[in-house]
Amino acid sequence: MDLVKDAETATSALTTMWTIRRFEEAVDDLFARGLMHGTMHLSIGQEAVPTGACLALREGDYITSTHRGHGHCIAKGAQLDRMMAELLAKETGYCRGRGGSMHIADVATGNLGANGIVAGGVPIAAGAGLAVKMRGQSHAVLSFFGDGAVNEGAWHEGVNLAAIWDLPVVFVCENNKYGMSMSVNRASKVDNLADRAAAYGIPGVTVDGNDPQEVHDAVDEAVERARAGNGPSLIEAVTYRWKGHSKSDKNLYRSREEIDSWREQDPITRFETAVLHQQTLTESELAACRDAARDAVRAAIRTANAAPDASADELLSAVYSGGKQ
Amino acid sequence: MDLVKDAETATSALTTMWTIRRFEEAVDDLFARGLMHGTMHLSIGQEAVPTGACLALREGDYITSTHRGHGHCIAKGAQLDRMMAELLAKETGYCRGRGGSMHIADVATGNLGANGIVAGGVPIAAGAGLAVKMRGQSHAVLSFFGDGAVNEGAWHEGVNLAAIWDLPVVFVCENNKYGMSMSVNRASKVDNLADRAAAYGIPGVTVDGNDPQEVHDAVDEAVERARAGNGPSLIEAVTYRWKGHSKSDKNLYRSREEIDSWREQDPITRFETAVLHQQTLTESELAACRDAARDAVRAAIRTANAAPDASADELLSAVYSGGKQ
Amino acid sequence: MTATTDTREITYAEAVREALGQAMESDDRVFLFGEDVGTYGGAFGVTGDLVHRFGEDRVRDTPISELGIVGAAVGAALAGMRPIVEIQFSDFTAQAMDQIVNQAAKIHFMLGGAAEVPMVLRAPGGSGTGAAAQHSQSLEAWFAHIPGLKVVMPATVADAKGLLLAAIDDPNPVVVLEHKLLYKQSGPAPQEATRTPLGKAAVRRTGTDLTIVATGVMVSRALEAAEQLAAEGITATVVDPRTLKPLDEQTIVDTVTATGRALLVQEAPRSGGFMSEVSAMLCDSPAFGYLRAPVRRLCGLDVPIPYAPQLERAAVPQVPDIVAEATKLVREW
Amino acid sequence: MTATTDTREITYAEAVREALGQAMESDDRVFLFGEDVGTYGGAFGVTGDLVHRFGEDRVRDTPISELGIVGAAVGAALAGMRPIVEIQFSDFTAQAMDQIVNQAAKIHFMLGGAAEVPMVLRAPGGSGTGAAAQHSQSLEAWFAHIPGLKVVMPATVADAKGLLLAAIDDPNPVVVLEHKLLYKQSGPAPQEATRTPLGKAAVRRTGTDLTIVATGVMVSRALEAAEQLAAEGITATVVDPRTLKPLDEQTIVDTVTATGRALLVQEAPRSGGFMSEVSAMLCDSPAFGYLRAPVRRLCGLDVPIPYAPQLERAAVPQVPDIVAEATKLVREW
Ligand SMILES: Cc1ncc(C[n+]2csc(CCOP(=O)(O)OP(=O)(O)O)c2C)c(N)n1
Ligand SMILES: Cc1ncc(C[n+]2csc(CCOP(=O)(O)OP(=O)(O)O)c2C)c(N)n1
Ligand SMILES: [Mg+2]
Ligand SMILES: [Mg+2]
Repeated sequence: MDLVKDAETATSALTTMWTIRRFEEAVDDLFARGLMHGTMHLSIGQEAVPTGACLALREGDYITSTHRGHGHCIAKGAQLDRMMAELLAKETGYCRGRGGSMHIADVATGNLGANGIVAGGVPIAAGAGLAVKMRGQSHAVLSFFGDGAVNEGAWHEGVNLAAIWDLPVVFVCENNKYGMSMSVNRASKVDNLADRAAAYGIPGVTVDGNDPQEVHDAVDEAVERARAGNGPSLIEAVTYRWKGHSKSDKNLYRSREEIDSWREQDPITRFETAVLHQQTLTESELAACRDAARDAVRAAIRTANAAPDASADELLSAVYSGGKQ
Repeated sequence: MDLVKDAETATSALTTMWTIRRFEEAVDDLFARGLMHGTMHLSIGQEAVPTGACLALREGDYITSTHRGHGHCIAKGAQLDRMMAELLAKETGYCRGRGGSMHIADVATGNLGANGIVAGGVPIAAGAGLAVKMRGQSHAVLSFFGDGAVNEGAWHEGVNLAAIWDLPVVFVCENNKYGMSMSVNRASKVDNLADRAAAYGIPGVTVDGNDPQEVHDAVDEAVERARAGNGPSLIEAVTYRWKGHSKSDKNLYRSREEIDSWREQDPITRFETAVLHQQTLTESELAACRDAARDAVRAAIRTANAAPDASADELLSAVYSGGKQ
Repeated sequence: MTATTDTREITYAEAVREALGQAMESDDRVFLFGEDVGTYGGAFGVTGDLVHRFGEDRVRDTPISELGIVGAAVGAALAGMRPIVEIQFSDFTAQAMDQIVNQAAKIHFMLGGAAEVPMVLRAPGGSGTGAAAQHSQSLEAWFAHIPGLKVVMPATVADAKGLLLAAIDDPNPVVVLEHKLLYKQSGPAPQEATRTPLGKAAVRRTGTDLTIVATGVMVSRALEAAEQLAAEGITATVVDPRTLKPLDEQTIVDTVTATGRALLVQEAPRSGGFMSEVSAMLCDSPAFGYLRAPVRRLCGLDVPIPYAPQLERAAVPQVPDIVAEATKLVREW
Repeated sequence: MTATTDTREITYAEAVREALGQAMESDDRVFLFGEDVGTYGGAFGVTGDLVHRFGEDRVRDTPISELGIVGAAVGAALAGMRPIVEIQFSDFTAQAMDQIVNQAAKIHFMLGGAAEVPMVLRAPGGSGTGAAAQHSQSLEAWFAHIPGLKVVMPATVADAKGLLLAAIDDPNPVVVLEHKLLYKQSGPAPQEATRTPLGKAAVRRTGTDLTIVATGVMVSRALEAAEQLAAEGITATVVDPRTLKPLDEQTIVDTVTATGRALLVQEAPRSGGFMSEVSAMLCDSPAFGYLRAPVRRLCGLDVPIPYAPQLERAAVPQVPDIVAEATKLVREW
């Protein structure tokens, strides 16, 4: 799939990236204005990873996501208004206001959920892969996690299970250089996190995480491998988070220059330049993508704001499932 | 250190191996005759690993051990009578009868303890290494664990911590081919478990675990590296357990032939043959080592049997430390 | 549990195995995994020959990675399967607490009801085998404190089967705490796949002087103690909650109301154990007004389980302890 | 805590930091590690500038590996250091339960007294920040159930400092459960390194109509409620256990004996929470005979903590709930 040269794909990729960007800018703004509660983790600057990765997926495929999961959710096809409603603690939110940003899931589109626990989704992805494999299906499971996650026991155990059972899982590490304030170089001694794949006997590759095409190509190959029954892969997508880790972050652990140098590598600008250069889309078509994203986010906020607040009435009866009908 | 050619070292190594063997044969027998309680994990067939490894240690060095820890304990210099007393639930046992086989420790000789939790000792070893390093000492910490342990999250996290902080820890994997019934080939996809070292940016090497010299050389080099402040290493010593995993084992997961072929690789016989071949020791000197081991174990049983049974009187006051004086 | 025509004597371990087999036979989505559950037949022989009946795919050996295993069960359940996980000793749930508590228990609620996690975690607890402190804990209080989990402790052969079948049916994560000492015990159980409903206590015996509430291996000890007490003219009602979460409070309240005295017996250490919850519940229930004596707990000592047999026995309630405590409670109040 | 001349107002977070600094100053063996405790200054800003004062060696950032971190603390303690571990949210102790419970808590006993594990694990618990179910739990009951652990929950600024200092001195593993909502609260604390002894409850206020026992953030809510109750002519004794394990049972028994009524308030879900232990203890104590009313618990709902602010508030006791419950207890009994 050529993201840059195919007009339809380029439009889709660009719109997705802009939607993620605009959505999170809106969230940032709502927080700053005290209109949003809790905490938030923004993936601004990292939009190419979920965008490129999810273009390799199709219906029936699963993803597991993280605390920094808005992008994954959007790229996998979630409804913006239900996402926004969740963040605004509305009854119409994906989790009826019970989960918030860190727990948005959209089981209908195969998004098994963001996760507040670092690496928490990794063994879950292995389990979803096991389900797929036991049913003889050819779906793939894509598990997103950060560079900080790879030092958790859960990550190690989950990847190993997927490896020994040849499960159809693609492990996508969004290496944005820091786990909160811990630089990836201090947290591990390997040059590339993808090198860890060797410890599980699976392929590992490091790609430019600010290039949706590179991400896509690597994920696509891994997804095909997974569908063919050849087991999991590890893909490290190197990228950068522009914003602080969360609202409490004073950015003491990194320099202004470092942040600026990565802002110059804006994945969206780079992609737009490439698309223009290839003459796949015109300036005004780019602007249309941008506008579509902006409008969609605005509409989502409007719809969400109009929805009823989450209700505390049924809390106690919401803990256990009565079973699906 | 030449274990085979130096008479004193050869005598020491051989006596240690025989002591482990005889000690465990005695334990096996006591269990079979219903004179010993609980459960037990015998390392018969694996004696070369602790023997070769601990010869690289000196006073002030630490070890962490496992459920299959009698050999480590003996090789690190524990008193046989206090070990036996512990197994026989005596007040004079290392743990005053409170720990049993899986918890024998001998803090005085630097043995921080067997561990009933697979991989439980691995992060503990990292922590001991951290203590050594923070105090600017040149001690080493040797952490024993099995092939089954390397798939635990605790192992991953512990090794990574040691790696990033260049802690003076030597990780010794006793790969006896099975974690209980799970063959090492089914539990992971790497050819050698030592390959996992690469995931932490530390050296890894696989050696013949039935050759105390090979084990020693690898551990010695790693210990020197550790003392010099150059960080941890991973050593995989390939060996085999002759007996079942524990008393409940029916050996359904491996063949008689496999067991027999490994019995032919008896590390003690091999070492004796080598020592004879090199004319380091005579037949009668070998016999003396054997006898010394047998006598020491018999004496330990006698001493232990004569000791008072562990007392239940002070259970409640034994839970918390009142502080060292 | 009503007696059925096809009831016969089997062991507790066989009952568990039979339930597993029947569940796997009747539902393709049910599968079993854990350390050494395949060829080895399980550390306590519970899974036995199931691997030969259902294959290595559905009776799946795992590496030693409890957190990963439970996490994989969560994922498989989310993706529509009905996984059953065996953790060799309940002590090793400590390794997996994140997936049990932060994931399995919370997902249904946290996702606003959009997903469910129908999985079963089986693990043997308890002391008495000389396995010492890291292999002998009774950790039911941990799980019973977590909203979103259901917790059962089968104390009889029939319940080992019936509660497990009900747990497998349940659309929520259920922790099934078996007991090592019970595995070899024999008792009647129906051949057919009869469910013991979750959330219903069993009154194992009826008396007038006191109510003994006991869980796990303490149920049979309480019954034995009740026999001996009867010989001394003290008759006891013995209640086995069976399900700890959700707890059948009504049965406990009713029986204690009737007898006016309650002795709560558990193997776990007293402080913060499950029986503290039962006591607190009673003391703020309608039974409070009928209490003729303080609600007494007879529990394991607040110590790690020691290795030496005489110490291990001293650490948890034995039949004579129950008899003595019950006698005191009745005679003194 | 007797007022000293050098007492001034600082925040709870500052009090913790001051204790850490003083302990590190006076004992080389004391060091601090955890995720983002260095340059970042801690997820809640507690460690602040300590890394600049003591260097990266003694205020050590770690990778995200809670189990490894706690295990390393156990090892360092065994090898003679006095490590202090910070776990960012107490929910993540789930990752480390094996090292906390199977190792740290048991080693001293299991090894027959031959070793000790003098370490401190600090972690903030509680809800109220909109962080939802995986970042808001109150898990004190888990730890208080485990023989070998000590557990403290500082509720005031002075205790945040004093209990931590005592915990660092202690030769046993101590779990210090701080509260996120308290970090920014100000209050008096002595400048000098005054210890609050472990195992001693504080009577925060005295009254005659009922005793309110509360932990963590509920202590200040209980005090606020007691103010309001006083205006309505109901006077309450408010007891803050401070140390949950070992529990100062005597103070609770004495104050409840004096008032005849007990209201136990915790943030954690009711079922199997720490207050169940307090209730059970009271109901089998000499206070039982003096009870004029059932021992009542006012607890968090048995639900995971929800995200939405109005739901989150509804899930745990608020001041008006305490007032209402206390009033009911006094008026109806
Ligand atoms: C088990 C666990 N430990 C710690 C945290 C706190 N925490 C949340 S995000 C984060 C950093 C994660 O880093 P990384 O995996 O690189 O993801 P990123 O935030 O960079 O996207 C930390 C430490 C957590 N949520 N879960
Ligand atoms: C955390 C944990 N999981 C499971 C067990 C049960 N168990 C004890 S030993 C063992 C096998 C260990 O295999 P390995 O590490 O290869 O050591 P070996 O027994 O071969 O010496 C298992 C599964 C345990 N003790 N701890
Ligand atoms: Mg990161
Ligand atoms: Mg092995």
